[in-house]
Amino acid sequence: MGRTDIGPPDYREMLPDFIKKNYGKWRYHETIRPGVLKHVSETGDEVYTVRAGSPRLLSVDSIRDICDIADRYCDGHLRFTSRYNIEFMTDKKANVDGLIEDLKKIGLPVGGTGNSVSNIVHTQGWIHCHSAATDASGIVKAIMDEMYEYFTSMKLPAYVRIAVACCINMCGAVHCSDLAIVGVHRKPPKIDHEKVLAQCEIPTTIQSCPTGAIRRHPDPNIKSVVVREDLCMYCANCFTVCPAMPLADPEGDGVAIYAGGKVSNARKPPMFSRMVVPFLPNNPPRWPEVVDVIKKIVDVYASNAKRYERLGEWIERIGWEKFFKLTGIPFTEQHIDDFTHAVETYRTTTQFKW
Amino acid sequence: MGRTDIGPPDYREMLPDFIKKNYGKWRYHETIRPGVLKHVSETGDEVYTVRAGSPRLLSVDSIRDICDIADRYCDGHLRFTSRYNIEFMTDKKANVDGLIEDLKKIGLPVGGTGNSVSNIVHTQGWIHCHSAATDASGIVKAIMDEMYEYFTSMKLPAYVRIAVACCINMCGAVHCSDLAIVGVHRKPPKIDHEKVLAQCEIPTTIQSCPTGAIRRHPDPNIKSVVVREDLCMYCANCFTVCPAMPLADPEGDGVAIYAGGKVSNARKPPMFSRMVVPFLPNNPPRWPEVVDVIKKIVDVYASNAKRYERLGEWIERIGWEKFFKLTGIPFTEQHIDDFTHAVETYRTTTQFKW
Amino acid sequence: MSEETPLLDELEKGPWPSYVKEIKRAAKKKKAAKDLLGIQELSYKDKVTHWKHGGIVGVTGYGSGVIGRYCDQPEKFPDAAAFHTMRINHPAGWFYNTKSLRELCDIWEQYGSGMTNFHGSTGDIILLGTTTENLQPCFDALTEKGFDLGGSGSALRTIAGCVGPARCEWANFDTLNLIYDLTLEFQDEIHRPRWPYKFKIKASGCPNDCVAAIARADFTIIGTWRDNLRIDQVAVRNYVDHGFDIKTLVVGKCPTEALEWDEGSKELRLKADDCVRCMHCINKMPKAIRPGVDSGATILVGGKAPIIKGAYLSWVLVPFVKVEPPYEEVKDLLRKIWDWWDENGRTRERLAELIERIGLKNFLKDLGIPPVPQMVYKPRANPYVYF
Amino acid sequence: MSEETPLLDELEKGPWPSYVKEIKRAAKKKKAAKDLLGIQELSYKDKVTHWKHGGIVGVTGYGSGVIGRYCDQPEKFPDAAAFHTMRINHPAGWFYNTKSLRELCDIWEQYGSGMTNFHGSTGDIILLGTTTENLQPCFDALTEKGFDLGGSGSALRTIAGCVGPARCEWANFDTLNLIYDLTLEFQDEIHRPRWPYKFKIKASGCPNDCVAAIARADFTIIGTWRDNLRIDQVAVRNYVDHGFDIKTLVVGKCPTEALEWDEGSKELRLKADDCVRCMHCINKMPKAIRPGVDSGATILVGGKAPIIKGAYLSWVLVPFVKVEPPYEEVKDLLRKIWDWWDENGRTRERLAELIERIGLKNFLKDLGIPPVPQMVYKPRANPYVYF
Amino acid sequence: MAKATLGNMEIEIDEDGFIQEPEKWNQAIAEDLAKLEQAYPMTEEHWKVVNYLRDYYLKYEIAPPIRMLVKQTGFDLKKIYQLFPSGPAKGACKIAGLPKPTGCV
Amino acid sequence: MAKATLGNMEIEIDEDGFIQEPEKWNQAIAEDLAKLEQAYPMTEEHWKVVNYLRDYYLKYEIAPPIRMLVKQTGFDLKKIYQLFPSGPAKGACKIAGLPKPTGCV
Ligand code: SRM
Ligand code: SRM
Ligand code: SRM
Ligand code: SRM
Ligand code: SF4
Ligand code: SF4
Ligand code: SF4
Ligand code: SF4
Ligand code: SF4
Ligand code: SF4
Ligand code: SF4
Ligand code: SF4
Repeated sequence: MGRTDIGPPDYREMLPDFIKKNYGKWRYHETIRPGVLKHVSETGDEVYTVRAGSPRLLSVDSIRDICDIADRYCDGHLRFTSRYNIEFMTDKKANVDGLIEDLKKIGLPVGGTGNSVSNIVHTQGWIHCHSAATDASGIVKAIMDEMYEYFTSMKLPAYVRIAVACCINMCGAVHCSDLAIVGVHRKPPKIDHEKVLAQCEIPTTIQSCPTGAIRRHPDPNIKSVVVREDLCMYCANCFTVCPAMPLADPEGDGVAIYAGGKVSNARKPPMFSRMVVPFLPNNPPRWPEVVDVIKKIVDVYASNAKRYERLGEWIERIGWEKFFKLTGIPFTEQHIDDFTHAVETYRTTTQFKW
Repeated sequence: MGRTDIGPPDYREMLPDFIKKNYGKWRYHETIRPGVLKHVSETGDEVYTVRAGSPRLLSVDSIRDICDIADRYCDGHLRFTSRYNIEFMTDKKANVDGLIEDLKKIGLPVGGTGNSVSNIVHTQGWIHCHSAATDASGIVKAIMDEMYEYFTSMKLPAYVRIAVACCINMCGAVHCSDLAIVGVHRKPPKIDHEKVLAQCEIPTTIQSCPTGAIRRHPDPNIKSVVVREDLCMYCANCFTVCPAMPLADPEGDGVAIYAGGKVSNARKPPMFSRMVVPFLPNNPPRWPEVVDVIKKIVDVYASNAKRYERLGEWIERIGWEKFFKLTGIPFTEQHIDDFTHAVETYRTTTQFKW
Repeated sequence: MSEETPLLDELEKGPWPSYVKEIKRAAKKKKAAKDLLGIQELSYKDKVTHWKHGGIVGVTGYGSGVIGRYCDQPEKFPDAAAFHTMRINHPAGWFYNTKSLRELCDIWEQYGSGMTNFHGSTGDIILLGTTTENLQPCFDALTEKGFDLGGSGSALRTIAGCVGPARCEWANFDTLNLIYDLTLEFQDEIHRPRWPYKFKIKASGCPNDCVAAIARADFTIIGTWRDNLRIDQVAVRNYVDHGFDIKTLVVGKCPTEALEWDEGSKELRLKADDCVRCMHCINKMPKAIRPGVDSGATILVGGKAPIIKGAYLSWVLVPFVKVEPPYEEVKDLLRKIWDWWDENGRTRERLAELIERIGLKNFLKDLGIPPVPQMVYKPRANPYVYF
Repeated sequence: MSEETPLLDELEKGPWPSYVKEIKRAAKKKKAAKDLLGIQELSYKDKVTHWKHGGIVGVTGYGSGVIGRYCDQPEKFPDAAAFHTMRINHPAGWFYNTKSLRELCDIWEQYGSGMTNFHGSTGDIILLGTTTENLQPCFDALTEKGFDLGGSGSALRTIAGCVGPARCEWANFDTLNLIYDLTLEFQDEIHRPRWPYKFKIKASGCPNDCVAAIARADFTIIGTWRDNLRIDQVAVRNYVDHGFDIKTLVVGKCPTEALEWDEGSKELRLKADDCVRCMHCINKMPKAIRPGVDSGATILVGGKAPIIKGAYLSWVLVPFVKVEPPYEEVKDLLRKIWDWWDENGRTRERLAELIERIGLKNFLKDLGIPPVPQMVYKPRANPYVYF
Repeated sequence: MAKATLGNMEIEIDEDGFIQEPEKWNQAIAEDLAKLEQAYPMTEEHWKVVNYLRDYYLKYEIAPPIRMLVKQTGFDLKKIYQLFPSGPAKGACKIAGLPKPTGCV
Repeated sequence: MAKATLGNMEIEIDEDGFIQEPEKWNQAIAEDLAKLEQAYPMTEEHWKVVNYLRDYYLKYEIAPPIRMLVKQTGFDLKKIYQLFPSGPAKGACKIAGLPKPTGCV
């Protein structure tokens, strides 16, 4: 048995010298071209960062390739960003072009800075999760292929942050993204009564349901539960605690799209993303319907929003009725909230657009 | 037995001829001095309206006095406003001064137009209601004596609408007023177990409680209810359906003050009023503590808000933290919401003022 | 009882008209008013109400219109021991001729305390304080003179509307005619309680909402228009030439940045698509800007005070409806809503609370109204969706 | 099994780097990766996941750090029949030297599938897919090289922070040092689940919140300052002279109208009282405007995803706190919160949900934190008040 | 509390004449109350309403909603007001010996 | 579903070795499970934990919160990990024959 509780490596061992030296002394930065940042220190030092896109799912061999590049240009250091991008830092401006060249060779695009579509925060999907109502990596790839130009440029009005979560547990924190794709079920759990007792805590299972749809089995001899299907909104929270209640279903499952969230406190406070499309079918490998909607929204936003106006800020300014009009996305009964704080979304004013 | 279901008198019989003639044809209006409106018709006709304050509680003799004035100047017609003011209309400009003069004689002030404090919408209080936690008419009188100058002038940044409700049933619709005074209890109901069965429906009583504080009496022989006092927030809703559960208490009762509501759709959508003072004692006949707070808020608002900015719009712009600072009113735990949608009031941003 | 009212006397002072003076004036003629004064003084002393809970009295054939009230000190105040109020349905717009008003006064001097509320906060004339015996004869006398009772209890309440076309240039429909028509149509619903709880209707001719309908009515009718507001550029220039700071006070305050002031051409430009008809620019420049001409109303539902689930403001149900006699569209919608509410509502559950409980979506479905984004500020944020 | 993956092959096309290529690359060396490819292709065909629920495996002495996973087609995919992931606590700021990274790769090539996530969305290095038997030896090899497991289950989760002072001029405290220090201090809480549910901590050096802490952490630390932001007027003028539309793009976008551009003196004026430190002006003019120097952080609590009661954003608990080693104030607060939550919380009840259930007021009272208006956007509207 | 003689019994009533000793209610009391509410003599139809109210109350401890009363008796509201001119609450409930309807008035 | 021989019985287990036939659980099975979880030989202290878990589960149908376990057994978490190196969930609950803890991992 090895050591325990040693914690992660000390970050100080991971910093290149030119970072250590200027740690906490940065004066300002510039984005000298898409994907390339220049940070200037009080000491006069300059550091150039080249940001490269990553599929997040990396084989160890690809990591070794990346290490090779870092060894070549970056004194053997690199970092990842909070959105899975890889940052190569150097204090030599001359290195920048070579870096970009070499990244290109191993297939990694440079960009994701400023008013771009950066990498998509996402989750496991069919690659690893039992809970997934859709895949994550596939949707990400399909979208980013289309958003490539927005990743490698900075021509959008503001940041556009996309996230994908493969179920409504929302590991991707899609609930505050400019654009969010989330896997959803549309069928109630199928209960395997044989297995409930061995695999599930019945009280926990009952308590897990946000709408109170789960009851004990009416037959006291059957130690199991039943679901009132009219109350079930397929959240799969019961499945999380009770493996004997799976929901996955090829026809029932698919994705919903949410829009207009943000996290930063810049200008407007953080906002939740809100439903724009209640359901699109799973259509692997490229989810064309999903990609279309995302493209559509980004394009309409790009040509209508004011400079420095995030998607959600733009929608708030023009009103959701206008958003639906401009994008041509139909408004349906599912858009209308009916959960706990629903009433706070009702329009309590005569102010609206036609 | 007389006729039934005849409905109210036909309004057409109540309109003076110069109104009938220009009905629906008005072109524009001006406020020629505080309390005096001039409406101009497409026909070229002009109508002058003199608005007078009223205590709402009127004796028939006073109504007769008012009728005398209307007979004298207004072809025997008059109207009341949605805030209990009395409007005397005439198509003769020359009548205006006499009207004002005569109103003065019977003690009615002229004003309440435009950016003023108009009459206070209020309720019965100790004059007639079993539910009252405070009096209404007395508070109104005490406040309006202080606001007199704001009633007879138009020097405020915008409308300031005050309302008083003698209990949280809020018959005065105080929940959307610029300033609202509302009677509150602070002690749980005292149950008269003898009377519950004869006077109350037990299931209705239990269901009436917003916090589920009411249960059946644990002793099945006692057909009554008990209250979990830690869950009771003294709303008196149980008392409304069950007379055997009174809450009124000289020490417990008093008033709370709310601010920043509005009803019109002008500029900002309608807004609820929000708590500024959780409790002030009943201090009849003049409720000096209440009057002080109201005066204080109106004065601070008057000297800080921008033109055409309602109290709530001003507070929203400067932030509640600044409102409390400027007015010197202490912020307490009661200000923090803990009812159903409480979480929507939590400040989910780092944006705030010190 | 003591005739002294030292506490109340304090309220005879000060510039605002004194309600105490009013009671004293009535007390000269009516014993009930005198006892009222005594009861009020006692409350000021004790700091509690001296009225007992409830009271269920009325006139023959009606289930509503009278609020029963008894004093808890009948021995001390025998003339106000029973002190019921009668709610009289006001004429639309609260217009009166003095003849009618005087008739009302005479009747109330005969049968009641001589004290009134002009008006109650729903809009009724409140005749304050009479005995059980006097109710029926008073009612008979009132109907003789053309007055009828308003609503109370779990009934349709007296309907109120703003002054509208009678004296306001902004009325987008005839508020007075509409509420009069509805009042006559729904006499039975006003006088004979039948629903889970009270139901209120209010109508304002424009979004200024001068009867606070959005805050106080289960069914709120607010005038609006579908075309563009009308700008008279000459009149605009006249305002500006007289020193009106149009940029700060109008353009800068438009909630949707729908206005632009062109300093060069001295023109006020409207981005018509962006106007949400908030009225602000119209309010501040009534001679220059007017509502459009394709007028009608937005119908909103759900407004109410805090009991039980909290206060609600009405929200948009029908973005636009023409409001013209015989108002069938409005009446049909009302009847559909009442049926649905009566069928699904629990006792003392107002419309808004029922809709919240059952879901706006289901309400719309049951009523056959298609969902539109105008009904909400924003779509749902949570993923808890029924399919 | 068939080796063909026609569906996945489609995802090798297009400009964005392909995760399919990555799996194929790993599959060349590792059978488990090859089976992963097969399972994924099958899911693309069947449109459902082929992973079974749960799995509870781990290493000796820990209750967390490994996510157990089994395929529902073990016969077809024997090499990925057990396919657990190990969550490795990343170094603060996600900085690496290539030596460490290569060591990690070597270990994972030996014991696992050769596939990774750099990183998981909480911030861990995710080593994707190994067998139950390999867990312990892999763990031992990892600790040998200085890596340890992160959190999972009802434990403290791996703590993450933004790049902060390492490469950002706006860091108001040392995010890297703070999270490293907290991580070491709370190793036991990370590795041995003990609470009602998971607990997350994230730290961003300024309100731009580059780790999305406010949305994803029960305990959110966001840098801020108490004095005024610093304006270099010369640098401001430089922006303007280069055609930067300061009025529209900065002054006009300040949420509180705290900035004024004086066209005459070419100065940018700050109404310091009104600045809510939103960062916008700083963001857009980094050479001219900087945060203040009296720096520290705002602590917010409650952020989380939708399960069960809905998603929450963190809200202000402590408007300002100095954040300096040994960070006792932060640690004390954390411990107090954990005790309170552990004492009062139900199973699977996150902090926000518990506070909502019991009331923010009571939470503050129990923690001894005085209420301040900064905690709320606005005071209550309802009159349902406990005294 | 006032007393009245109803059905040959001394019985407590409130100001509005609602009986305060529900356990004493019987048909004779009901008939006497009906006299005061212009609902006398009580026909089969009167009794149908009163019995329905009473049974419902004994079962559920609350008065039925008007909707139910109408549905279950088959009488529309107009008819009920004909039978009980002071209405279902003040008239019929009082005669049926129920607690005085409260709440929203 | 796999089978294992535990306490001299054929018993169904899942991949993680949790028994799938809870009604069959007995002390012998527990001891055999303890061997797999490095908790063997089982001392009185082991049994204290296992019995507490089992009793709690039989009473409430759920596993107790860690807080309760610590309070009721008097062992701190460190001690529990000493007794059950694979932890309370994977180790002690498995030995006590409870359903596999789920949810948040
Ligand atoms: C590297 C990274 C931090 C890290 O520790 O990894 C980072 C780095 C910087 N961020 Fe960030 N942000 C990073 C994630 C974020 C996130 C989190 C996220 O995207 O999930 C946010 C919140 C996004 C949101 O609101 O939804 C974020 C909101 C900002 C903002 C505010 C943008 C806005 O107007 O709302 C700024 C300021 C700006 O750029 O104007 C900012 C600015 C910056 C600056 C300029 C800070 C500085 O002076 O160095 C850095 C370069 C920005 C750029 O990309 O052009 N950073 N930044 C993250 C890069 C992610 C990526 O690979 O794309
Ligand atoms: C691996 C990861 C997704 C990823 O691909 O990056 C992940 C994967 C899982 N998450 Fe998560 N969560 C991951 C970050 C998150 C985040 C983001 C974060 O931490 O910043 C969230 C949103 C923030 C939050 O915690 O609220 C998140 C919210 C959830 C939830 C919903 C919790 C809630 O209170 O709403 C669940 C459901 C649960 O706990 O039962 C969940 C449950 C799960 C489970 C364990 C599935 C389950 O139902 O038991 C997933 C295991 C997948 C697998 O087999 O690999 N995961 N999960 C992330 C952890 C990697 C890492 O350690 O770095
Ligand atoms: C007479 C009356 C209608 C009635 O049927 O009785 C009325 C009449 C007018 N209102 Fe009103 N309003 C009347 C109650 C209201 C109310 C309701 C209330 O106060 O409870 C409101 C909503 C108040 C709120 O938002 O809380 C109301 C919000 C307005 C507004 C919008 C004000 C704003 O900026 O928010 C205007 C427009 C304006 O004055 O700029 C307006 C404008 C007007 C105009 C100018 C309309 C016109 O063109 O004739 C009338 C004279 C206004 C004045 O007093 O200067 N009226 N007005 C009511 C007089 C009440 C009183 O005695 O004081
Ligand atoms: C007389 C009046 C107050 C006044 O002095 O003006 C009044 C008086 C009473 N109201 Fe009211 N309400 C009066 C207008 C209102 C309004 C305003 C309105 O209608 O525009 C409201 C707020 C709007 C609404 O309905 O939501 C109002 C909301 C209530 C409520 C709370 C209802 C709710 O759903 O939240 C109650 C409590 C109840 O119904 O049990 C209530 C109950 C009462 C009762 C019957 C007391 C009770 O608990 O049974 C009061 C009888 C007082 C008395 O003895 O005279 N009254 N009540 C108003 C009716 C006069 C009229 O007909 O013109
Ligand atoms: S979002 Fe759902 S499906 Fe995706 S990794 Fe998280 S828990 Fe699994
Ligand atoms: S899926 Fe969600 S709503 Fe449906 S039964 Fe399970 S927990 Fe309840
Ligand atoms: S607000 Fe309360 S006390 Fe006042 S009249 Fe209405 S119900 Fe009675
Ligand atoms: S006063 Fe309100 S909270 Fe208290 S018991 Fe009565 S109904 Fe419940
Ligand atoms: S609501 Fe509009 S139409 Fe009616 S009186 Fe007020 S301003 Fe005029
Ligand atoms: S009515 Fe309101 S929204 Fe429309 S242009 Fe005028 S100010 Fe703007
Ligand atoms: S959160 Fe602030 S301090 Fe941290 S990296 Fe982002 S901009 Fe810099
Ligand atoms: S930081 Fe934000 S609030 Fe402060 S002055 Fe700059 S833009 Fe305005």
